Amino acid sequence: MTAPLTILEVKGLTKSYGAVRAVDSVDLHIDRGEILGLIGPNGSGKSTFFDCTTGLAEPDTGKVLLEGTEITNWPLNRIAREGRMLRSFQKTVVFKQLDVEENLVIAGQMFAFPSVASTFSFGRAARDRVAGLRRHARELIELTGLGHVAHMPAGNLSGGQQKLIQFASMLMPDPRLIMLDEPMAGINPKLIERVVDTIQYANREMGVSFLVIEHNIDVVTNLCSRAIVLDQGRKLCEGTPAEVIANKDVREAYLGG
Amino acid sequence: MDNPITLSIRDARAGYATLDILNGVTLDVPQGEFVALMGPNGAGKSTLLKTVFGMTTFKGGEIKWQGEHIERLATREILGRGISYVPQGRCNFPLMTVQENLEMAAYTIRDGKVKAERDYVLELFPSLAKRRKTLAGNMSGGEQQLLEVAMAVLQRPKLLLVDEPSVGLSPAAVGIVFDELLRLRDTGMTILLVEQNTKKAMEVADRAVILRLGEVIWDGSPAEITHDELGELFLTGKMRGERELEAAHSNSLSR
Amino acid sequence: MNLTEPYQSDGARGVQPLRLVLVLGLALVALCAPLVLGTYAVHAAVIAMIFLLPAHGLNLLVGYTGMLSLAQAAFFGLGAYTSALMSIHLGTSFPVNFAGAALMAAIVAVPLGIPALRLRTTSFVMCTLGFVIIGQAISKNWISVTRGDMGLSNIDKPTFRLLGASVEVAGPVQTYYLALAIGALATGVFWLLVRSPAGRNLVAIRENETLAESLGVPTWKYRLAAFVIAAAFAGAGGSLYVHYISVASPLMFQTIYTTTMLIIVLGGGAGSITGVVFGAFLFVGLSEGLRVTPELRMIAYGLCLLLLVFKFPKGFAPLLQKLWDRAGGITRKEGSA
Amino acid sequence: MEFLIEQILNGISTGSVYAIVAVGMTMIFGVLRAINFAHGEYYMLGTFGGWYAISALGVPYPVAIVIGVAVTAAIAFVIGRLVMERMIGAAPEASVVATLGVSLVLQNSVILAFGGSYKFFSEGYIEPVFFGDIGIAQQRLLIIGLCILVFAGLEWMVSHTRIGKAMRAVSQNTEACAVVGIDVRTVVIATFVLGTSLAAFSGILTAPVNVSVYGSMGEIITFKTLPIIVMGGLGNVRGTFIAAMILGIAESFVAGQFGLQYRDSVGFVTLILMLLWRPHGLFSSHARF
Amino acid sequence: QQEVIKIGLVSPNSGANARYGAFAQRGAELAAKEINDAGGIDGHSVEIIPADSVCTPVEGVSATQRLINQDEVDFIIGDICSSVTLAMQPLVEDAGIVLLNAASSNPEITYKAGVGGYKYSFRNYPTDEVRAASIVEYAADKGLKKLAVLSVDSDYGRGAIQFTKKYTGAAGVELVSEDYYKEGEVDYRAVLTTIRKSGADAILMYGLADTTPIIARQMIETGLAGKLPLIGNGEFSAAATIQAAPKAMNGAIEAAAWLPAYESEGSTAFVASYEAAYDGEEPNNHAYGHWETVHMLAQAIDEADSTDADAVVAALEGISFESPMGAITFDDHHQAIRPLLMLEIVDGEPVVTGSVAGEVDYAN
Ligand SMILES: Nc1ncnc2c1ncn2[C@@H]1O[C@H](COP(=O)(O)OP(=O)(O)OP(=O)(O)O)[C@@H](O)[C@H]1O
Ligand SMILES: Nc1ncnc2c1ncn2[C@@H]1O[C@H](COP(=O)(O)OP(=O)(O)OP(=O)(O)O)[C@@H](O)[C@H]1O
Ligand SMILES: [Mg+2]
Ligand SMILES: [Mg+2]
Repeated sequence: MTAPLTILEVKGLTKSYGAVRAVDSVDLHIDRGEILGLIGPNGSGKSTFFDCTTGLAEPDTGKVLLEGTEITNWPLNRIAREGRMLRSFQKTVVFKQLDVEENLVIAGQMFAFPSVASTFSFGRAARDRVAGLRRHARELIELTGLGHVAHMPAGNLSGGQQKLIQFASMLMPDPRLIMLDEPMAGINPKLIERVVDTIQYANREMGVSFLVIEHNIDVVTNLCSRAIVLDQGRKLCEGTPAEVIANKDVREAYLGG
Repeated sequence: MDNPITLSIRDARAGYATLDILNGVTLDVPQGEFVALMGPNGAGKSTLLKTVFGMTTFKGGEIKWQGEHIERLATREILGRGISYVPQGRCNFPLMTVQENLEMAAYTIRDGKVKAERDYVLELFPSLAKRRKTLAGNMSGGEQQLLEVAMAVLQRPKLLLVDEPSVGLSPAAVGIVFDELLRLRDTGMTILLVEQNTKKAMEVADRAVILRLGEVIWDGSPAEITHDELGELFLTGKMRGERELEAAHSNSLSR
Repeated sequence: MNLTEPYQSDGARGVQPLRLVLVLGLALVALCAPLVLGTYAVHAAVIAMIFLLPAHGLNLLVGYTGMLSLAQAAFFGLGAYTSALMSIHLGTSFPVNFAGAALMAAIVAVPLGIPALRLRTTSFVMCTLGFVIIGQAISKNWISVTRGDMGLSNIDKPTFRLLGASVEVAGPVQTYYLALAIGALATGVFWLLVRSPAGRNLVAIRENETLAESLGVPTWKYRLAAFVIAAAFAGAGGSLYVHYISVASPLMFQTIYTTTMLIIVLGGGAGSITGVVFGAFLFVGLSEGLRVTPELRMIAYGLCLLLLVFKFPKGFAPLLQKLWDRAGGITRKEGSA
Repeated sequence: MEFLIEQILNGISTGSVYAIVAVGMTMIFGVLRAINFAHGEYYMLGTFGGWYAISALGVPYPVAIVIGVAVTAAIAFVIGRLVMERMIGAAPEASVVATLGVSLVLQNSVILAFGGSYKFFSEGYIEPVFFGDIGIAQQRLLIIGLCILVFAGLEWMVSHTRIGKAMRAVSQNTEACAVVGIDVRTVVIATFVLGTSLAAFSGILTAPVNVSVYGSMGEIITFKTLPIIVMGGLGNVRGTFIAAMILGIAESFVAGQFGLQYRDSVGFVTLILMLLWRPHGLFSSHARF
Repeated sequence: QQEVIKIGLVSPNSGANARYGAFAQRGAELAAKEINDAGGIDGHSVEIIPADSVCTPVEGVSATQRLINQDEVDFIIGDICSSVTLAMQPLVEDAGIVLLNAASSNPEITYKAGVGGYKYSFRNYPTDEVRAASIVEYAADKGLKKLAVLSVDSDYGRGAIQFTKKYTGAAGVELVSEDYYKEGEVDYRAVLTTIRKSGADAILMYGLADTTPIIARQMIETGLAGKLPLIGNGEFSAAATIQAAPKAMNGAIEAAAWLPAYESEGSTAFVASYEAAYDGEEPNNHAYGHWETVHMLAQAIDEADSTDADAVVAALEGISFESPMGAITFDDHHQAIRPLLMLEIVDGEPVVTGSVAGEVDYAN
């Protein structure tokens, strides 16, 4: 049993908005191939934690290390591109006017092309790359069961369908780490099962690690190997889902008795 | 449940511009009933609520509220007849504080009770009370969700259309929201709830209606259907029994 | 839905006879126009093609990247002055001036773009409008170079020098073919540009910048690139303009130039190449056509704009798209799955 | 020193004019998310209304003010119903084209209707009062006073009245408005008429000191207003007031120190500098992504 | 069958300068009417065909192209804005059509015309050089040695000051400050305040007619009225202007090509018939200029006895036109040599103090 190599490490992350300490010196680490759950009551700082680790917001203090290299204050796009660490947003967002397939192709592009300059080329090579992306996109569209709407403007799809697009998009580049902000919110039970399967599939077959914010306890329990509970920006406790749920602080703060 | 029918939807067809989503939905809701609308994503649940609230292009059939045709009325008029709607996703005033948002909620109501009710919801949802002065747009997803439910409550509707109120809420908060909905039901409010959190919905609702591809495929008491069967319905639109029957049937034909 | 034009995997593959006819027909018309049209009409066509260049640039910003920029007129003017000064002081030939103008515009666009692109929506619009106003102030007050309000006058017609021989492109008809060549080239380049993966990234930025960021798109670099390319297009247009009109003066920074470009793009159909090309001819044609009533001209023009907004809120692009599809024998369903 | 005071005074008196025009535009932007490129035309309409009332009907100045504003309001109402109403939820680009169209129509209709000759506005209280060496027309003092009143009124309206709240609501989320029962159309029209009437009001107030009245006088005002509303934080009443004053004073100093020819760049240069320092404007609050 | 003589008129009908264009058009049309009522140019009636230039080169060129190729006019008059006129010159040259300008002041226009330049371009409008020179002289005589410049920010205003500088040295006059205002500027307090401090003796202004009253009133406000006179040009002497602020206008000195109040039967007759034709509207110098120019062109055509461009050019080059202001001839750069009135406003009335007819020396 060799020591598992940590992929993401966050040290003493703090972020406050005026009086509100949204995130309060949180330490956290994710091991390669792990699916880590992040739970906590509303307003406990989960999304803010995401924002600060992925470069959408600047942390007041604290360090973020991705496989040993410090990425604190890297811009969002660099973290995604160079770190292959992708995130979803709690408020579902898609490229509304583009059809589902295009949504995914875009998601893949920056990883298929080495540099910004190279994307301005329109030669055969470029076109082949894109064609490749398109094929990959089709696979993922089938995988997430969006086949019948593949060519509809994403904006016209239902809330749940848009969530699926968001999720599929993040699988386009083969990522190291995916951070999901409430992926199951508003998805119907049957689909939840499918998404869970997909996550586990990506985790097993593609070796993607996950950090998942989720309020659906059942999902957390059968998806995550480990869970961390935030409350009012602080880490409340940490352990296997079972342990965490058993914890009585968690019960009153989060599960509501 | 032998109350008079307040909301009666007959063969309603509606959609967006040129495309049809609801193709013939029929639904009768007695006064004071708590109906849970469920179904796969894209089934048309939100569309149905929007249609009742007059926010889609209506294409046929009829919708009666307390005996009056409302399918052609403007949203404001519908609101004026005591119907409130909590949309799916963000729907507040992001640059106003929580306090102001709650004030706006009661925009159409002018009487002394408004303030008391505001205080009530604030103590009902302490996490909102804490953020009274925060801009709604800056609050967490769940906090905003709570805010929107609170806003609907302040409108004192006779019929409450609420679209996935539990999204993004912590289990504790979900508990509070549903308890509140039940309390409102007990004050005689009719509630049409869209939920993906089927477990919870089945617990609280008097009646479950399942929508699929814009049609009602199942309508009955939650007691009559298990959670697994529900899942089946979402996927295939058919109950176990039917599937076997069909199989048998096709066999008999092939002979 | 024209905004997704370049990416709609359009059902029909291979060459469509009808389309082929359409394209060849248009090409033929373009080539033969001067033979049938009077000088005045040809002149109008030249003006249309001159404005087509900055319009393409603006389309890249508004239609593809989702940034409404009014600075195009400033770069247009800059290009014009650059080209004029080059031919006056260096006596260089048109191709050199043309390239010089585009280059100068591009270079100046960088330091202007860097601060401006920190802004979004309306602030950005105003900032770019500011560039025009400031451009005018400079051209008025930097007298030693621009001769202020006196302006730079009788600038040479476009001249080409190849091995000693020097050809001058004089008069509307000759200029027409020059403009046609340049316009066609520019349109081609633009087409390739928006079809390239970069083009797709620009659209992504237009659709949702933060989402694009989160998918690894360095949006800032792309927006700057778009701004600079657009400026280059405008500068080139300015060069062609100044060698045709033969005067460069602060009047070039008047709002009418900005609005003309805006209307060509928005009216033609932001995000659609065919739309903008169509728009260039349509709106220049319109404003010329309305000369039949000097007094009512601008009123009528204004009313046309209103009509446009209400009847074709997305410009003429969707209309053209339908036409094109029909020619290709496609009937596109309104999205539904 | 006295020179300084005088320039500041000049700045304030100019600023007041800008402020009244700008606040109208910023409110309209608030509810429509549309830049009203025709805003200056309503300033022009108001002036013409007043001028016509005086020169043709021979009414006294105060009455002319009322007539001018009323006429403009009427025209604005029609345009509101025919044009602006359709801009609700439309793309900003669409509203740019539409308002440009309106501007062309209004401006040139007036040119057509009133012909080319010079028109001078002869009424008003133009006699100067002197504080030591510093003189200023009574009219300007009147403008400054009224400007303060107008803003006090608007501040109160926006923060305390139903319509005021509704305006803010519309500017933030129209779907939510439908949900809470705010009639977006009515609010938009009301705001539009109010905003344009303010422009007209400002026009007639300044006419006596600006003397000349002609069809295209609105354009220059529009362009002065644009940087102000952005600096003031689009849709922000108080911000607009401060921005207008800043610009007014800045212009006076530039005109006084460097020369009048640089004056028109001042607005946009200040704007750009300010935006570099605070990309979201001086007074704008913006929600998290 | 008498075919009509078509005269194209390029002027701004829309946009910021529309009001000047309107004057020009009305003046020209009045002249045409007078000519036709008198039986036309030996039988041929004349027709004015207006075209809008919006005071923008590109629009002006389009307008001209249309006049030449669509309306097939025989002659063109225009434009008011110099940049437009400059852009029109090569066009008419190629088309071989005579262009008479009656309002643009940029010297380029005639520096490039006539000998070794554009064959078909003429200008019947005083150059600002003559104007500037005579004003400087006049000021010097009156002992106004320190002048504060406040001119319109256009080729006219700026050009005039450039020429002024050519002559200040000799006359011992100095320019203590220079300010240029944008067309449509309404607020001069700031700059007037500075001028008051600058210790100038007078304000040198080459400006627009309808801004003069604004400046005059604000001079009263800032306490300059009566202390510093306005000198230069800007329809100081128009009745409306003086009445707008008499206190400030008294003592103003102007060099004008024409003014409504000028006592000469031709001039008063013009004013009368103009006011009759356009319900009491007082004409301005653009109205007069274009009116006069049409008449001059008519005479040239008559003398040439044909509408052939070269013949008319010859006729114009040799013309001696008796205008209400005195005789007008063209120098070899096709620049009109014409009298310029010097006048001063004495208690609310313009008084003509003299008339100069300087010539441009093209040497420098
Ligand atoms: N831009 C901001 N300005 C002010 N307060 C903010 C801002 N962003 C976040 N907050 C506050 O920080 C706290 C944490 O917000 P966050 O979105 O991280 O909570 P969360 O754990 O994601 O909650 P939920 O589960 O409901 O999504 C919230 O109380 C919110 O009010
Ligand atoms: N604004 C719109 N324009 C066009 N089509 C739309 C629009 N909104 C929804 N649709 C279509 O209507 C169908 C039903 O949408 P609806 O939102 O009612 O589904 P839903 O049952 O609410 O799903 P979910 O549970 O995911 O919210 C979807 O498939 C979508 O394609
Ligand atoms: Mg969150
Ligand atoms: Mg829904």
